[in-house]
Amino acid sequence: MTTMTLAKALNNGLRRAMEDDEKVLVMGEDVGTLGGVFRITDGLQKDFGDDRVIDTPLAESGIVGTAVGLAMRGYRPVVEIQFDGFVYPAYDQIVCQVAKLHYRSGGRIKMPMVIRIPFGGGIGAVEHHSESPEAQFVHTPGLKVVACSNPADAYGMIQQAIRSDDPVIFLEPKRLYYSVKGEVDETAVPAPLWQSRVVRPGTDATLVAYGPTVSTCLDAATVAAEEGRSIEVIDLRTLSPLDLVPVLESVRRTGRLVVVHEAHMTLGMGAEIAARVTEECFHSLESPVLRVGGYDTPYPPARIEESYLPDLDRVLDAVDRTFGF
Amino acid sequence: MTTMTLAKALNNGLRRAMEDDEKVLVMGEDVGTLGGVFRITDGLQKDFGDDRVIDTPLAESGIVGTAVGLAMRGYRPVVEIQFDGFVYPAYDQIVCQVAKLHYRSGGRIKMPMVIRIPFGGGIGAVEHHSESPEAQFVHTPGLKVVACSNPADAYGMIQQAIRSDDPVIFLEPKRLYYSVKGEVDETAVPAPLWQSRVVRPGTDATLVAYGPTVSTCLDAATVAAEEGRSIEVIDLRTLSPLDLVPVLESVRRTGRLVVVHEAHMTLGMGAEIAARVTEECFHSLESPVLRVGGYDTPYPPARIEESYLPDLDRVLDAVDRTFGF
Amino acid sequence: MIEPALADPVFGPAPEQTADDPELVQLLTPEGERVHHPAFDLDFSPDQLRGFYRDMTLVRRVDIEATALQRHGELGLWAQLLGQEAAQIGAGRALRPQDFVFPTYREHGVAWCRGVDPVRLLSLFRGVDQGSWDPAEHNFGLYTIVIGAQTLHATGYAMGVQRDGAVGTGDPERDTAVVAHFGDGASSQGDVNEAFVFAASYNAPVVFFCQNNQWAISEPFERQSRIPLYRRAHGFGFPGIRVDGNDVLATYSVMQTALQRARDGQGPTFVEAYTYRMGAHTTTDDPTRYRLSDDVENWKLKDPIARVEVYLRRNGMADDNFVAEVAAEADALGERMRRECHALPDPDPRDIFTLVHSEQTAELAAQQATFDAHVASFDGEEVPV
Amino acid sequence: MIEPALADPVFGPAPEQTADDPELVQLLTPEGERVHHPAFDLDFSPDQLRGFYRDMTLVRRVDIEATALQRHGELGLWAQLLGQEAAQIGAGRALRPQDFVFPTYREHGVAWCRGVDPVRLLSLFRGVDQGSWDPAEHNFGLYTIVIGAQTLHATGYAMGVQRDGAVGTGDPERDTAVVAHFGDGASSQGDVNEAFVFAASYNAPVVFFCQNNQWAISEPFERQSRIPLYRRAHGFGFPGIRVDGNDVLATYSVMQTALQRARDGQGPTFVEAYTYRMGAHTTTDDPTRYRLSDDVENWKLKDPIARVEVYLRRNGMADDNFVAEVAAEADALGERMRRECHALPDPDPRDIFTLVHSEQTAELAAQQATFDAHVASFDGEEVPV
Ligand SMILES: Cc1ncc(C[n+]2csc(CCOP(=O)(O)OP(=O)(O)O)c2C)c(N)n1
Ligand SMILES: Cc1ncc(C[n+]2csc(CCOP(=O)(O)OP(=O)(O)O)c2C)c(N)n1
Ligand SMILES: [Mg+2]
Ligand SMILES: [Mg+2]
Repeated sequence: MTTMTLAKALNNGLRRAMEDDEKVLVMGEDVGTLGGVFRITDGLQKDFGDDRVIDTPLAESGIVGTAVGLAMRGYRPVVEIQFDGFVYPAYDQIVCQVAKLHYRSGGRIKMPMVIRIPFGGGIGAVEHHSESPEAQFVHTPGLKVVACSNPADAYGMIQQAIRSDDPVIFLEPKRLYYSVKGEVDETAVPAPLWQSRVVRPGTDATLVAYGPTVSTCLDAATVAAEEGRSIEVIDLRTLSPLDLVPVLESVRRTGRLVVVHEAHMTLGMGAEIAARVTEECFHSLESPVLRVGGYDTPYPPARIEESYLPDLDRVLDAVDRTFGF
Repeated sequence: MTTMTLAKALNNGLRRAMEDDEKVLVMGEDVGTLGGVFRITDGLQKDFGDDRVIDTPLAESGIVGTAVGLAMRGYRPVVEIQFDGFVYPAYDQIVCQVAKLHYRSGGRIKMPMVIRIPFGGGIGAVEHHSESPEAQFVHTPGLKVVACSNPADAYGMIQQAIRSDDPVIFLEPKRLYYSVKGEVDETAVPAPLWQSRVVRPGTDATLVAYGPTVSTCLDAATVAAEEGRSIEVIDLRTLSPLDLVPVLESVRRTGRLVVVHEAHMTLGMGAEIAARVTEECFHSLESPVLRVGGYDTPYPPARIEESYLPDLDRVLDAVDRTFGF
Repeated sequence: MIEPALADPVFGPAPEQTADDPELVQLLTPEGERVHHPAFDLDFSPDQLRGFYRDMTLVRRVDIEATALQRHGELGLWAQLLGQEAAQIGAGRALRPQDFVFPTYREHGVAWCRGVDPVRLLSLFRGVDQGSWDPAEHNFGLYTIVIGAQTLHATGYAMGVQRDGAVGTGDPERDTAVVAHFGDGASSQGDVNEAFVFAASYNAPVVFFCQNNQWAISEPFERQSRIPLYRRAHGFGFPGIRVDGNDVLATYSVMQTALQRARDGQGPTFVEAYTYRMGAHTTTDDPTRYRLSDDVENWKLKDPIARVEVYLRRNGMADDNFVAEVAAEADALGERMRRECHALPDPDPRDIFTLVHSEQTAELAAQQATFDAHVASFDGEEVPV
Repeated sequence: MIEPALADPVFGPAPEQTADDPELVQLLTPEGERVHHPAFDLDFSPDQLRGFYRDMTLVRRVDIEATALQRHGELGLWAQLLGQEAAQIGAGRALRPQDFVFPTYREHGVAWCRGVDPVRLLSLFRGVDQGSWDPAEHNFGLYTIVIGAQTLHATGYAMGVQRDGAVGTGDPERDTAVVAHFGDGASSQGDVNEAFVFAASYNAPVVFFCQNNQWAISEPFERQSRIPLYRRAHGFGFPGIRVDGNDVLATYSVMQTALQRARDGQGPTFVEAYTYRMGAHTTTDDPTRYRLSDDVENWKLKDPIARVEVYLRRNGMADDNFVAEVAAEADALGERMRRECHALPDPDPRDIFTLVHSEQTAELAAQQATFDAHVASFDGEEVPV
């Protein structure tokens, strides 16, 4: 058991995956000598060589498109997109090729590719560096989408994603890379990748989050507990396939649900969760499912990003409102 | 009042817009001599010249990206994307540039661009020719998204979209281009662009649709009427901004709502509508909002697309289910 | 609009002036005359030449038959190869078994060379599937409809070949080349140019084979480039060359050299096969709206098959018998295509729920269950509502 | 990995061998010696030369000051121009008022030439806004962070200029050129290459000005191209040329010619300004991780400002007084930047709800109302929960 940052956990997880399977490649802009702008691939090129840790030309479609070809040749490429806002030039390759090749080929072509995306805001960055593009990938059949929220999960999930024979969009809450430390047991068997998890049990209302908003929700639960409300918090972990089993179970008990994410409200994950939970738990709900998300505006300049991002107060506010129905 | 196809209504609308404002340009692949693969721009190059009706190189990002520059120079480009599945190479320009330039510039840069996309399935086409990408644009702040469902609307809406100072994704139900005829009064004042519309009043349940599924829902309402159920049908017309005023009003009366679209179910428009309507009409709902959509699979080969697409039976089935709660 | 001034008195070196370039490699003239080329000559055996004739004749028949099947409503669409037989057979026959090919949607001749049954192509264009051959079995990728996307796949695959140590070993069974097919229109796509960047940067063993058939649907080649396309490669730092794409000998010879260059570890090459799309873009297209029949008539004189037949006959390598034999083979093939096309079973709609991922997810299992229940509800005249 | 074989015995014409090209246009050597060039020579007046010196000195101060402000926590980030002053001032001063410029995020020197107050740049990098100058007022677009996107905007804008009849009229107040700025890394993006395609296809009046500063963050230029970058243009059918980007005279002269070519209706030109990024990529970058200090030291000898100072002094066009005056002006500018940066007001968070569209939608009005209510709930110590 070692205490490490989320960044270090990902770095160790990648290293482990590369040791376990020589077909695993890492590729992207600045992932080699520099170790990535967030240093997630630090030291990997030194140890595995530049045939396996590949600095690419500056072209995201090229990166993902060549990764498709490498996967067809039997490799398992792990692609780094430098920032969330720069995944869009690769969007066509992801949506029309990566996502569809298994289906198109009647299952003959496997696409074991991981696309790592540092996502979310709160780091005081300039435009295009704080986006939350997950909904668009969740809407795309053929992709799997996961988000880690803590070092232990990060370490296990990155390895599991790399072992998956299907393409996985792997979302990393960049705000937490170095701000969060946690214990990682590198010998433990990780929980199954495609499962959500109750991270704090409770009885009065349910909060659902993933990635960077999990800790916000845990904080909210702590504050709520002080005034006597017991809040259950669920970390989704997998957004596609979406595992709602623990959520439905929870809502049947609590009758109240708030979904929290940084992505824009309209057609963010909260919309899908609200629709499904309402359909499945119609008679258990004491209140409509409420959503706390980024507003339906472009991500704002850094000096006001805290007004834009869901925070403790907005989450507690929403919890309050679920008791008002 | 003239009877014409949807295709002709669009063609006439474009022509009219070009006559009214010499800054309006049409651009895209094959829009010139050929008049577009669907002939929506038929005859325009002949009459307005190749400075205003521009055959472009085969590059969607290039088309939208140069249209941004043309808009900055004071033009009003109307871009044709040949098929829904080919909008993705332009995705970065649409999401990061077209959508954000107004906000980024503090409102100094206007982006009066229309991006026309023939969308949806049912024409027996090969892969990438039957997609419904609307949710991804609705999730993107800064874009407006509309869908026409009949010739009269098409004629008015395309002109209104072109007059809008904001970028509009203009979705055209390609399946209906030549299969539907309707009366178009070219002298009438069209309804406001940003409003949904009740296209068939009813009292027992509400169906919400847009584009190609409006006629499916109208058919369903007719069949349901035969067995004594009065179904209200609403044509959304505008998906972003989403006008739910008539929907909420309707659901408060009927207590039952089914949303129908061809786009994939997960995070399709139905999710957002379900979430909002449930929040707004929690106590009026007799049943959870139900969704009928494309399955969460890639669009299938033509020989089985009818199994994939929402049809009369699946809509009626969902209506039935809303009465079962 | 002002005309481009390509040659500039100040900015040198100026690119050449015209989009038409007489400097294309040719070994057999439209009149069937064998000409020689300093760099790309080869000795072709009579069997090889007869083979080219046979291949081209048969794939032309595949094309004609498929076009007819589409007209009869048996196919949803067909993308015709008419006129491009030499480019495709030349490129296809220059391959070694271990080479891997990434096609567009029009490479029926290359598919033929890779042993993909034409009926599999019909099944795709009929709407039964999206490509039912096994790419790994034929070393022939699936047809790609999004223009240019496959050029990056080819480049990545070639990067994999490098990592497998399958270039430059000198072992002819091992050294592997990859071919990226694309069209003149595709050359404008960002993806294609990024493929050039990656291929050059990693010196990947890939040959970019562009069939410049002069048209991208209704747009003439000049809309995409004002200089000959093969020169695009020079700007990325690798060789480019234009070959007479209606000359199967020249195409074969140039491709053989380019492929060997890749296998030897000398990196990418751009080969522009200068040809003409004699048919419509696809069966839904009407080329009379945008091009002159004169143009088509002129290109008829450059027919890729006729010139080989003339050459074979003139040199005593083929006679009426041989030609009749091949025609009979074509008839049989056509007949089989018709028969097997009609017999193609519709796919099971439930495949859509099982083939999305390598394992079915719970959500898709649930959607499939709903679907099954819905279908079952129609059984035994039990019609809902 | 096998080394690229660029020259090929069979495939001609082969592109040249190296990524380093001595054939770059230069008018002033690093030692401050005035050299002559057959095509790009110009007579510079003493005022013009002193102006270059002043511009470069002041924008270097802008850069230093902004870097310091970032270090003191006043800016979130700063992208340094250090070492690229000549390229930017040369390109910026060659513009006519009606020309329009599309910058990247590093064009502080060009912004200076367009009359954009440096404080506006600070405000962007502080996180107050995303660009608060009016592009139409300065004919200078907003900074663009997504690599390469602006090259297409520039090309489209140039197509608009053509449609306005503002090329080739011979009227110097009317004929308009457009500049697309980008970096060596950006040259690999699909968008940039599509911009080349469109510009060539329509012969648009755009100059592609690439500052090849040898690095794209940690990646050396060789990862992007194995031949000199200006040759990329030749593959698209328009002229490309490499200029010493640390030589303000040469850059000015080449750009003036290229811009005039555009204004005259002769179409696009690619100008590669060969320079070096002396600083980090941005203030968050640590270049010691990936490059040798030797390299940086070598480029110090080619400093763009020092050579102009030497030349001015040696030819009696400047003395200590002049240099001191400019230094004092720089001090004053620096002082003003610090003062005004501290005073920059934070934006009103409610702007996010009003600036999305040209008119606020009902949905955003509703979100704003919720926001206002939420903010109001904190007023008067009224803390929720
Ligand atoms: C990204 C994309 N945009 C548009 C299309 C529609 N489309 C299909 S074929 C074609 C023309 C292709 O021309 P070319 O590359 O010359 O190939 P050819 O058809 O002549 O073989 C177009 C525009 C597409 N398939 N993909
Ligand atoms: C599409 C996109 N991908 C990645 C990035 C991250 N990024 C910012 S600057 C940069 C390097 C740019 O290099 P170059 O074009 O040479 O310009 P320079 O910074 O040297 O001026 C990268 C990779 C980005 N901004 N946009
Ligand atoms: Mg073509
Ligand atoms: Mg650079």
